[in-house]
Amino acid sequence: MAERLAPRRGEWIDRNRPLEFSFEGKKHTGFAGDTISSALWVSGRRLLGRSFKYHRPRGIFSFADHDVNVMVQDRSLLNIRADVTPLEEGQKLRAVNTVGGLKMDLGQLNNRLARFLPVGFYYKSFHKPAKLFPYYERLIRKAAGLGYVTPDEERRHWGKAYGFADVLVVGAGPSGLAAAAAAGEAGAKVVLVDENARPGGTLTYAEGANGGADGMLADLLRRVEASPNVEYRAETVASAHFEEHWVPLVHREDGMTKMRAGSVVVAGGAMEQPAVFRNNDMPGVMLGSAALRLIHRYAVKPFDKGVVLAANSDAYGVALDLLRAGVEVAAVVDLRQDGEESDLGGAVREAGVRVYTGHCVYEARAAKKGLGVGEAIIAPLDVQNNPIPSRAFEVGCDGISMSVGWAANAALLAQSGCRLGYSEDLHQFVPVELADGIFASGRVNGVYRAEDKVRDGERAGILAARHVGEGKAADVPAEVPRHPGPAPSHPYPVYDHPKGMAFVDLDEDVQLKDIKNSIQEGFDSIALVNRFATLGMGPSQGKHSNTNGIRIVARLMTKTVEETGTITSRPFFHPVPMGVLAGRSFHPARRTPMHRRHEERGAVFMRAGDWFRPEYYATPDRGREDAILDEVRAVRLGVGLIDVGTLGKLEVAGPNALELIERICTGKFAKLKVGMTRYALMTDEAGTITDDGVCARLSDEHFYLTATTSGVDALYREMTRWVKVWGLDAEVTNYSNAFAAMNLAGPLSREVLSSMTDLDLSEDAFPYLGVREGRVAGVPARVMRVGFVGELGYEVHVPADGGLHAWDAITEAGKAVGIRWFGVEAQRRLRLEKGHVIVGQDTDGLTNPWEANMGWAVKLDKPFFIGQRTLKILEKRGQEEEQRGGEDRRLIGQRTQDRKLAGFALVYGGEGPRPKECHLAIEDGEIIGRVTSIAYSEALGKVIGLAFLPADRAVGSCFQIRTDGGALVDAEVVKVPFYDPDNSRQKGGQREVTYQGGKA
Amino acid sequence: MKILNCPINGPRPVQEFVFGGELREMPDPDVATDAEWTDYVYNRNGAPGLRREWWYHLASGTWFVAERDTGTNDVKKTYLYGDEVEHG
Amino acid sequence: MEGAVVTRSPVHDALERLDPEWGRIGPTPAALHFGDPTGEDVLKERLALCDTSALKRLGVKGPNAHRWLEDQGIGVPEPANSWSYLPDGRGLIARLGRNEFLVEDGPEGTVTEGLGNTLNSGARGIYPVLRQDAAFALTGERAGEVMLQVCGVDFGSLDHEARPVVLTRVAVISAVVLPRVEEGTRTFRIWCSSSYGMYLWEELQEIMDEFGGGVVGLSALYGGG
Amino acid sequence: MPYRLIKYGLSSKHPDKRMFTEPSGLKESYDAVIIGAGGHGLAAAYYLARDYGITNVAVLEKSYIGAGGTGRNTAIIRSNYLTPEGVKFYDESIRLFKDLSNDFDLNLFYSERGHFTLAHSDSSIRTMRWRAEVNKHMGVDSEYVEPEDVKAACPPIDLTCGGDAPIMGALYHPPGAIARHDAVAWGYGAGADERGVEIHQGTEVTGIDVKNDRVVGVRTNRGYVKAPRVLSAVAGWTPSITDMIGLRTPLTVRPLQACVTEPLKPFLDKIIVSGSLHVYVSQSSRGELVMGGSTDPYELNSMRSTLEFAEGLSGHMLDLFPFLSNVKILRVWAGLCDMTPDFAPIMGRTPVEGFYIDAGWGTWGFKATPVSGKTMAQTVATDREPELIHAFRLSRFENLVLTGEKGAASVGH
Repeated sequence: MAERLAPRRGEWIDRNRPLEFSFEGKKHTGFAGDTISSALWVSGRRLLGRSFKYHRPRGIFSFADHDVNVMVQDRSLLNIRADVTPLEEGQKLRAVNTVGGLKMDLGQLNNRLARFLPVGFYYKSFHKPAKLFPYYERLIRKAAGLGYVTPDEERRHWGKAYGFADVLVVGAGPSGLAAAAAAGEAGAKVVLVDENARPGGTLTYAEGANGGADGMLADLLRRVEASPNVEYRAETVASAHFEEHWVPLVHREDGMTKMRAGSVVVAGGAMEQPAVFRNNDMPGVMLGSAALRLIHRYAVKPFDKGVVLAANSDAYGVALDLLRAGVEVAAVVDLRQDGEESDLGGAVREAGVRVYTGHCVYEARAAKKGLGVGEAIIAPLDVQNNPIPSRAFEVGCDGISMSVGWAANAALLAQSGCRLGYSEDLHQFVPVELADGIFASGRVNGVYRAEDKVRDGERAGILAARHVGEGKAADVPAEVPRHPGPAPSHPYPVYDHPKGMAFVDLDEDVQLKDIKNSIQEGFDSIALVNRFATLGMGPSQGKHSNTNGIRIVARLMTKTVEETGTITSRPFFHPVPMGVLAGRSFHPARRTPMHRRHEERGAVFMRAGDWFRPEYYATPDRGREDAILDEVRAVRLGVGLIDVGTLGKLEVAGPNALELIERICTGKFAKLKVGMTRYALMTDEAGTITDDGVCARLSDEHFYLTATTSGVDALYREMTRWVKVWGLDAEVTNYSNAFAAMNLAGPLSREVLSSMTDLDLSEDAFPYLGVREGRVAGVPARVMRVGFVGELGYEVHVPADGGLHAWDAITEAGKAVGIRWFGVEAQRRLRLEKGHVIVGQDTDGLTNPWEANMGWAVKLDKPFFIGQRTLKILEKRGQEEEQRGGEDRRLIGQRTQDRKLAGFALVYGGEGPRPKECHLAIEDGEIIGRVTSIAYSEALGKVIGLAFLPADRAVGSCFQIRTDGGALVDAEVVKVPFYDPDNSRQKGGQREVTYQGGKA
Repeated sequence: MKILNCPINGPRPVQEFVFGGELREMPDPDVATDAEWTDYVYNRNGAPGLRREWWYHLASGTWFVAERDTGTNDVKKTYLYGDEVEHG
Repeated sequence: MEGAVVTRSPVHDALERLDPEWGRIGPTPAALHFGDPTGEDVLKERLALCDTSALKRLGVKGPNAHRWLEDQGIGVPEPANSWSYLPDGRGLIARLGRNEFLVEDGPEGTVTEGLGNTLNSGARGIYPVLRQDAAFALTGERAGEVMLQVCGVDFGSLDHEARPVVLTRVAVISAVVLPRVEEGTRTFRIWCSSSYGMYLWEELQEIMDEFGGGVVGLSALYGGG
Repeated sequence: MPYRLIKYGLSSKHPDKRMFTEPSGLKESYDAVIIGAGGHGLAAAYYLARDYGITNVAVLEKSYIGAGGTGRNTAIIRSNYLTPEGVKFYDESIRLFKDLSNDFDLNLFYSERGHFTLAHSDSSIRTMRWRAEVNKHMGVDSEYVEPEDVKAACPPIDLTCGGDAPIMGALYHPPGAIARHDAVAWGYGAGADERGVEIHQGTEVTGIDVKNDRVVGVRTNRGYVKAPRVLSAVAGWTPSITDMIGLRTPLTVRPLQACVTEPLKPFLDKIIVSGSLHVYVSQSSRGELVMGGSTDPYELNSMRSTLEFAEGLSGHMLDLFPFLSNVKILRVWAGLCDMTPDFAPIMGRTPVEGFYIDAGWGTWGFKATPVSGKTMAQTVATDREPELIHAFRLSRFENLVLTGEKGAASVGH
């Protein structure tokens, strides 16, 4: 049973703060400062997780979030990476992805069956016979996944801030600290981040390797603290590099800072890489750096008796640190024929440790009882680096540490567009061409000795500061040569075994033989192996597997590593929670000045873009349909008031104002008199209807143009762009927000309005389609007589801040005559009775004006308007087709070239299925059209609507509409407007209404 | 995040802008053949390369021209329509 | 039945819920104080949000707007997107882009009224712009942090001597931001479309609560009241 | 346990032979050259060889098999389109998809999950019903459903979407499926390879030779090959190819980004799409959530990814599934979409004799892989377009007869 080592200088744990937690139901204690894994390891737990595919037993491996052997769940918190997640009081932890618990995991059956589940096996099976696949699939889906989600969990909100720095330094190891200090001293505003709880990097654990290093660390920290320009952020991950030095900095608790840096120093160091041999994934087999972190940061003994697999000096540092920690080092097994020549090598030998040079660990074997290492099988290597199993021997141990090489932590470099090359001296990728404003230092740059790293950091820091124009004075230290002497990395620490289980990627249980087989099947490039064998696809994104994977592919393809290439490094470096990325996720909402009144009156709102609009006003005793009919009736028989403030409203003024409108709208406006309005229709260059509204002429050079709620922003943008292109002297202003607007409609509207305005509302003074400027309820107003709903009506536009006042005043004045507020739905029905088209509902993405029966609004004989040229072509083709006698005019859905919007009424008496908008018109089993609007009209006592139908359908002809459930109902084409055909009512005539009442 | 340099408002994140498509000369509708006109209406230059594009700064309502390489997303320069003065 | 006209701030309802001490600027009710004025002064130094929508505003644009303003005796800020104080030292004039101007009076200012009377739409190259903004002030040491939560502009890097005006996005909607120091207090003046006023007010208030700020009245900002 | 797996267990050596033969040199001439070894190109090669016996074919790929859209899409398959032409076409694709695993003897994991397209506004409700009606008319299983039905089929979903844009209804399409996208390309590739088609990876087309409006050959970084027939099946890279012969098209190119989360235990059975929230999501058989959004807001021919995408997508995902706050996004990537004005593809012959185009695949190319392969093979073999793709001819733009898949401008993948 392992226990804590004696207190040591610089340890990260607080022995005065013990924490209770449980793992797989068993209680344990650790200290504040522990990670979950260190606390479990010190408690003697060795089996900490199960692998994804074979459910093999797993323990601490990289202990740096470069593998996901130890992924746990704490209630609703899932996929916690235990190696690097702080221990907390009361955590209730379970390993993810086990069937019936970690120890007895039934999933380990897959391990026994491993030989039956080779690379890509799921592509090769389960599909025959086809009818069985769904059954297999259910099993496979059940087996998938790691942690589980808890759907009743509430959304967690993180803040999210923008951040700005001259220089961002990623990594607070020796070179990062030096870079930050140097840049700061040069006068640059520096942000320094490191994903670890404390700064120092290798200086906080590799004691043997850099003897007396903590003196160096102390100095560097002093310098950084001394510089007011440097802000250091611990436990913060630089998660990616996006365009223009845009780097999300992610903190588990504080959320994300979207950092924009002038320049970036990447000092992320290197990630230690494993050796590949049989059972190299067994609990107790770990990277040398993992063992060191356990010892120095957490005072945890990694194992009692260990074998050190070596291919560089670091290994000997590990051996010495192990000895100091009281670990018996059974052997150092050095892959290199001539072993370690440095003093470290000597020191290890002096300590009486048996060193085997030119040997490898050929296999790890489990202890008799238990799932951890029991012995290492050691085999000599021939000169080609191949093991000689016949001469293998075994050494008893409960741990194997691997120090065979490193991979540059170059994700950010790659994402920023730096070119990386494989150094055959160092056997690692190093930057060969840096992107603009990006600098690399330390091990990522191939610089390994502590003092060299500091010098390299100084250099990068000063260059980074200069890039943003700081510290011109400071002289740049000379280039620091890449690591001299024997390479820190072995070129090919990969040892095959006939029985397999030599793992390259632990996340995905990818074995050496899987890569061989992929290539045998023709997936003979790193990209295809990556996809077929899922190499590097797992949660740690190849941090511990890509390097060996590429080497293996290169070897098998007899190419160099350089030729073989790399696996694209994609965001994110460590995965980021969706809640952190989402941050506050703003949801903008637009309200009219009358919004509060609508709420008070029980309006049921509907969204139109960001706008809230009352669909109708709910009344306690009436349902939706009745409430809407009441509103419609009020407008037809009395007076109603609707908030139309969301309408688009554009001010067009200047000498060329008229010219601009003529070119944007399809109609003619030159003869439009001051004080009058005219319908305005807009098309795009393809002749498709894009928007419509009313154009009011306030003076010769001053127009007020309304547009649809959803269309106005685009229309405004286009108009301002054309003003530039055409060089017109006109100003367009978007007043959609500045003006509140309401439509007072109904036979009694004049009576209501007259009581509160200085305008003369008499028919001659203010005729139909007139526009006047005056005061309404004391508020300066633009009033237009429009006929959209087909009654006498006044659209009143007032400055937004006076909107509520005017609304209240009109409502008050209307009380006497029973004024009623009406919503969008009632308005839709009122205009439908008039056969008016709603752009976007009765038109689609391809509708031209003729199809929408709006040919009358299109003037092809005027000089120009957007879309005119295309419409001329269409007109010409139409005539040609006419002459061809219109054969080949079969209507296909809505892709017809000669469809037209037609009014129709249902002919059924009494009850029956009611067609809905977008139900189809059917004839001889073919689609001949589509309903675009439909509603019950109380005025007419009928269900009426608009539909796209073949152009030749005459009034009185019948067709059928297929309703929900497939029943066909009969409809008859009728003339529009359905109601008040000669529009006398909106023109102020007092024609009697025939109001049918009753219901369909 | 991509930065665009608005000639009036200076460098801003690309979300402050609306993309207005390639800057294209409208053929004279009275002279152009039907084929030339429909080519103008529908056909585009989709291949990567340096292009003059319309961009619109939402908050200020500023239209301007950006010379952007659609292969690399590098913006060579930006200027107001009709004035080719460089703005970075 | 023409009662006295009452115009309202876009966030009038939100202010009302906090039961302020009301005053008036012209026809517009303005919240002068929320509770104890000294408390507001403390908030204002730390972090506070103030509705300034009630202040009188006038907009004018066009190629000749610049000259016209000078003819009216208004010192016009020269560079595009900059601002300066009105002669009374309380109000301000902001140049939006090159040819558009936003004039805003202090609580008791009369400049906009004077201009409004002489501004007629007929004049060549001068176009009045109806301003109907939601206008807020965000003040205090932590105001900068709040802005970093909602806006991608690096205000820290701007030269405040040059009196910059920034047309940008705040909480993903378009807005005009004027960063300045008022009597030693860090302040961001923000103008956005009135229809978004309530939305932006609520977003800013929510974030301010996290940062320990609060709402203050117009008097806290301008004194008096 | 399936026989195939037992075979693995019992054989000492890995029993599978190469799916793709060893790379060789280019021949001097081919009966047909297909540019692009993505799903579409390889499918066309497969059907050319299988159905028309045309095997002297080279597929030229500048990168590796399936490197483009094939390996980058989110593998959603559906046929609930808006136009009858679209519905017929994609429905045929689904029919073919279902047999592929057997044709190839390769498990594509074709998995019918059921596909919901959510409506958050009355206008999108109209579009959903419109699609449903056209689909049903064409015999495609597709129905407009109410929010309760969405909840019943997908209990974890938040119908209120955080209160902001409530779900008001949806289009339900039971046949909506997902599949292993890489395997589709591999299957077609292996099948074509088996029949003698040559697949040349790392072979970039640098020019196309045309003599009196007729294709005669193709220049590549590995030399010149004669070919009387050339099919361009390179989706997002099409404009560069068409420029080589001066062919004008309406195509513009935008990146479409996608991402996956860490593997989770299965909780999401259905494919959920929301046009207005710019989200589509399904859970793979590995347990990852595979998610995408809408194309980037401006044209770009590079596959960089952006933080804005991940931020926006996450926000919208949490509107639908608030409990996913702690779920981590593992990987973000991008593909290139060649967009058309009417959201329908461009397929068939061109003014240049012998040059055939298969493009305009925007965000909807993967689901069309089999049917585009089949119809383009027929077009190349017979120099005539099958009726199924008449609506997709390039000439429709000049003729002002668009196909209107965009409808009232609604998005979906």
